[in-house]
Amino acid sequence: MRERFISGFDHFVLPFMLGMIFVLVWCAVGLIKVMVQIERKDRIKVYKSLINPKIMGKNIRDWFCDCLFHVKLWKRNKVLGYMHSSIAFGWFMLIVIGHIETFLYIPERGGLFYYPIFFRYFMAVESTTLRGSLLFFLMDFFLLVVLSGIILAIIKRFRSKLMGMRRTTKLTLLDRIGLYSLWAIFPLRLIAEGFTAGVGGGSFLTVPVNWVFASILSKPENFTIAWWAYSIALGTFMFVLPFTRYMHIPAEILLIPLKNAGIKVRRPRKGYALAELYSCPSCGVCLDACPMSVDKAGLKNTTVYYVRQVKRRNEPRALAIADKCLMCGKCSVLCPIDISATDLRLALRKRQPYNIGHDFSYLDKLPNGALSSAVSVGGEKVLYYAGCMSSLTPMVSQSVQKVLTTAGIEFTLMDENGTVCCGRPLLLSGRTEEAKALMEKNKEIIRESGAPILLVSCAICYRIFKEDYDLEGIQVIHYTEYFEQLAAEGAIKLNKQKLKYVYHDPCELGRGCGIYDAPRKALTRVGDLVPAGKERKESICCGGSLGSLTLSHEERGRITDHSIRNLTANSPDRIVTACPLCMKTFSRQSEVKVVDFAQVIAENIIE
Amino acid sequence: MIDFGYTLTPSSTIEIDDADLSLFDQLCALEPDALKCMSCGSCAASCTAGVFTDVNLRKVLLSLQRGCEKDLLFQLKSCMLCGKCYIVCPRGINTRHLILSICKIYNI
Amino acid sequence: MKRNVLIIGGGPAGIEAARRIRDYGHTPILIEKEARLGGHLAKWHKLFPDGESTEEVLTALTSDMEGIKWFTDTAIVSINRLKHLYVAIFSNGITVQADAILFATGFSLFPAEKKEEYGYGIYNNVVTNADLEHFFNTGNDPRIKDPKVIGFVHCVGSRDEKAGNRQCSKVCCATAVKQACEMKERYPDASIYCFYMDLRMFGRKYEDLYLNAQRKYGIFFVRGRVSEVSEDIEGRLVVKAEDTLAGKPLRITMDLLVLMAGMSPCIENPEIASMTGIHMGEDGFFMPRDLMLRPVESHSKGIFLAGAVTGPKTIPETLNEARAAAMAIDNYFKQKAE
Amino acid sequence: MIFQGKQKIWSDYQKEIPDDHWFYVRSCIRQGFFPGSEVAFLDIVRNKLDKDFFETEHHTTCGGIAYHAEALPQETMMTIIARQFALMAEHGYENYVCSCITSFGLYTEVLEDWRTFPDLEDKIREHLWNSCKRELKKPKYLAHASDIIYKFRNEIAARAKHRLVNKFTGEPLRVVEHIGCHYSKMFPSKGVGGAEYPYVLAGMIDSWGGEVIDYPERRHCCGFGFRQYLVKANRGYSMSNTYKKFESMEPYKPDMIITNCPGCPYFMDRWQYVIAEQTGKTYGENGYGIPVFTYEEVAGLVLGYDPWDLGLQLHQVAVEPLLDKMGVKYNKEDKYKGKGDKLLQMPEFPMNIKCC
Repeated sequence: MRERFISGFDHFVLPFMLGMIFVLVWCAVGLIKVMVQIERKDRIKVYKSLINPKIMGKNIRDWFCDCLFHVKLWKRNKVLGYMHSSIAFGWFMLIVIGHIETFLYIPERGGLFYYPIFFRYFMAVESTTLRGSLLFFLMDFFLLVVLSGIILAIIKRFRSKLMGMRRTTKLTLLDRIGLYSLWAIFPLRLIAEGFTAGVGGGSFLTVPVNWVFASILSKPENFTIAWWAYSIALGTFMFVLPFTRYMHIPAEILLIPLKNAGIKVRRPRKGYALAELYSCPSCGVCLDACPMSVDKAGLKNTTVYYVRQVKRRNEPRALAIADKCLMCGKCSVLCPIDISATDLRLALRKRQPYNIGHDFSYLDKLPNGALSSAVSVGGEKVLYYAGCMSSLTPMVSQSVQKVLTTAGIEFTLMDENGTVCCGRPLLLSGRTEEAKALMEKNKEIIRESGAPILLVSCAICYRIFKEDYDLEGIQVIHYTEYFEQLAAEGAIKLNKQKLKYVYHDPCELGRGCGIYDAPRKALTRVGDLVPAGKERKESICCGGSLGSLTLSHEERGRITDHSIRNLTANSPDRIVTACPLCMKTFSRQSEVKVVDFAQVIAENIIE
Repeated sequence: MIDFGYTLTPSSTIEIDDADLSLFDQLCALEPDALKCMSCGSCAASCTAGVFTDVNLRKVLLSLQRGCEKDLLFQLKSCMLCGKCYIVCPRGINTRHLILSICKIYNI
Repeated sequence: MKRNVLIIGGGPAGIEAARRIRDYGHTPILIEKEARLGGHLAKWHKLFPDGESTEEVLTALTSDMEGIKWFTDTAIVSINRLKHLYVAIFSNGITVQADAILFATGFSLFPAEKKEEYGYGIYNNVVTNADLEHFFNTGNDPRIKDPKVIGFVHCVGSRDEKAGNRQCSKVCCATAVKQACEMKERYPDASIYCFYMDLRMFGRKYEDLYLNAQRKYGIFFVRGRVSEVSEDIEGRLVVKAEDTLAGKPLRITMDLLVLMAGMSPCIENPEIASMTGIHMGEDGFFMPRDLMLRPVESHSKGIFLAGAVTGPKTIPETLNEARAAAMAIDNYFKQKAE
Repeated sequence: MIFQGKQKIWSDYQKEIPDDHWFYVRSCIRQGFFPGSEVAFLDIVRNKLDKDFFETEHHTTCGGIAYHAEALPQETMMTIIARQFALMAEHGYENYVCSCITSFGLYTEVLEDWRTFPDLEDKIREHLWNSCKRELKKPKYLAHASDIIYKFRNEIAARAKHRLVNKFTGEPLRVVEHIGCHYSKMFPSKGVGGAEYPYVLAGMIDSWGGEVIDYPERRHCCGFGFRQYLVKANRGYSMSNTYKKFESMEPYKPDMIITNCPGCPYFMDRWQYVIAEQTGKTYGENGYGIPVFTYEEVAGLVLGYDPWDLGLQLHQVAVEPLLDKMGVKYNKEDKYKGKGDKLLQMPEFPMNIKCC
């Protein structure tokens, strides 16, 4: 193995080199920007995480699993997973092996970026060795892998359904340039290496190509146009990269350690948010995930477009999308890179100015015991917070009380004569301070009661009690878990009937708090549980979510219909939900009877 | 000026001629549902904060429509944004966004 | 045996009944006191809730008048009963023997000038619903000059014991909302206010009309009856009402005020009642034999009633009553023959 | 404005007013407020028009103020009125005319009540007999004194020394007519011209050469409102109503206001002063107010009575600018001279409203 040219240089490398330098500079600036914008205490957290072997190990694992192997996509759809990982991992291996070759054969050229990339052009084979053949074989093998991925990608562009995606994103012009240059890179590499395979060597893929060229041209290795084309394709790709979705390739490398360090979105487009925004590959998984996509117009309100509008600094449009979102969190759960879609939107909502503030001082003026006799509960009693919705769905709180009474549990209703809202609706509207005022009031009532257990029957309330109330020493429990626990302990006995139930996972309870099993276990005690079309973390929002600020009644209605269709896929007799808002929303439109979880338990309890 | 022990009492009349509805127009552009209210009163009747205060969304919206925003806007300060009014509204008015939009556009 | 049926009133009820009676094989004789058939409908422009053209409705109604004898510009001079027959003398000198008579004499539009406080006939820019329909038809009314603020007063002479009409005229709310939308289409920059006591949008699609008026046309609704109207120095109308939902008086200066004159009993009803023995309710409308079960028969044998003569009705209701009356007359003849 | 429309309404509300032989009752408060008015009325009808107007010192208040202030029960008020009617009948009259609008409204109301509830009339008849041993006899015709002047407006015009015409410009004077609420608002058919467009004062203005102003708040109450004025704490409310009227008539630049009620001219006159002192606002020309007259005063001026004999010096708002416009001669020095040329005390001049 020797160098073909003493200079070790050819002009065709320039497009690649310029592109490469451009990208590196861009990424370096981006990295600095993100790190500067991250809050100080977060930044320290990041630095500490980098020396924490446990987190570092996770980082490495994630880099491989997420960036190269796309494990999540594999789980979703094998073809989709293969397509992504073949390109990512194959390309990665081409670069790695290219470097190995360079270091093995021309270590002095190791500092040149372009050398490993165009290795075959600059080298001439003098003798065949096993090691060389193996490397050549590997190079051709991974090129084949990548090419197979590219072919799948081309197919996906036209027939996305084959890969389990009903919809794909609409590409911008630059995205298209990026896409086509990406598609072009590897076939061009094959052709370029084919031209030089006679001199520079090759394996099972490039050598046969070389035979074809050799049969046409006398000295195909001197045909540099193919190398120019290859380099230009690379250069083009790199030049457009920062402005396309392919920016996710470098961005995700940064995102993984930040995420693993426990950093959260604080501002709509700065710091960690910036890393997330650029990590979005515009893959469009969120399109199918989003309940709003039941309307064609709703597609424009999905996370991928939100990210795009924020990146474009189209504030009005971004805000419109942010306000529309139901905050159901399904896109985040399915997102291959876990973009915190709801947090990003919430960060924008939080920045909206309001001229009329809130004033909850009237709550402080209430006389003691005005809301309920919960002032001094104490002992082993349960404090039950029914929530503001309870007056619209009285069946829920009545059923809960019936179950508690039957189980012989002493309890007190916290909001008997009026509810102080849990604060979640305000929080979801971005009005954090106002939410805190309500939370403080509730905390005061809860703490004063002295009860060790706070029982909550509303999924929305439950989430905020769990996540944002700092109620140390008090067990906050959702009635689904509590009743299942009572049933498992034998504190309540349940009748089993021949009724088919389907359980709807409320967004706040399922994706929000991870409670999927307790209600299901309890329901199997009273009847047959049939699965919904999509359930658990893929459950579809009922459409009534407080998260959305601007969805119209009609738009919500269509989402509700869609969600009901999903729930009734296996013709259940009852739709069971564990959130009063879902129940209210469904029962407006459902032909199948909609009941609350507590109601089902109360109906089947043996007194 | 002489103190007679009494003065002119301000008129309670809603003077539509003097009403500046430009803010209301802005509100309708932001939340068109503002025009849909038929004053049934369900929102006020089910209001969580209404248990404790006089807050009455129907009246607030009406006062805005009549250009008397100064009268009742303060009531919205006690709103907890719980959304029960949306659930009960027979016209499906997006009350929460309506309230947020009012808070954005109007000033007290 | 062919029988003569005298139909008095050439409005929608009379026309439709005449056609049906002809279809049953009898001889309808239709008389109309005005120069053209169609009654109030002929003076209207469009109908709620869908804005159907009255011209089209009338054309369809009068498309097939074969076998119907009809006289316009003709009134009844006298009606006398001769055993099983009625002898009627018309103002044009014709005498007719009829086996049955159908009164489809409809209603009289409430004279808006009777509500003096609204200043119809006194202030320049006060018109009635009928004037507005005339304006829609002809595009010509000197009182309507690019109005910037327009008011609609519901219940003018309806639900008003002092105006002599306790009943609701049923159609004015929907008409007002329809007209308000039409005015908004003509004058998109105008602010339009409807003053109502109760908004009675009772029929199918009427609520949609109301919703559209609010959401699409931005028409404002004020719950409260206009108390008085006066003119300011520029000749604009100062309108006062109570906004009962706000619990406050309200004042607004307007360029045009439309009074929704209601349906009064036909002014000739007392005369007809004394001529024929038809019972008249205390409200002035004719009483059918039974409001529920026999709504198109009068207490006098052989005399039938259809349409607004027995109370305010919409066009479809009137047409249905006309059909029912035709059937009742046919049955009456059949029973007589037995 | 379509004048024919109004004329049609006026023709719908005509009232039968007999020519002669009236039993006249005075008002309680007018004699204090505008002492010249009733005297002038009697002088005009008796001496200028040669009519028989009888009055007796035995008549009392109608009880209206106490009744409207809820201090007097209805039956008591009715018995008082029954006694007035009995007095009329005892003196051989059947036409009853009163000077006060409150009384007129009350008489109308009582007669209507008795018509609707004959039992009530019988009961009052009994009360009257038990208390005074008098026999109730209802009047055949009931009129307000302004109806009488309205009836003879053209006779007065024929003898006019001065007309309601600006002698400097030759233009008709712009006159606001204000009708007492109780004249026809309760029973439109009992007033000349009805309730919405009453003609009783407008007819006088027309006949005497003035121009009637129809301003938006024409129908509005002067603000007297018994309880509103009688309780000091409510007086601001009373004044606010007057204020509303003046604000509404201001653009028309009225030269004068004519009224036919005891309270209205008093309050519209005096509140102008209070409003001026509180807000600095005046409504007449050159910092003066708009003079407010009773119809008797105007009739007197038209017939050439001396303004000070009519009691115009008791007005708060200076009448002199109007007298000048009408061409009424007056002696400035005599303004505050009482009986026998005794100089009465001169009032203090207010700060914000110009006076003479």
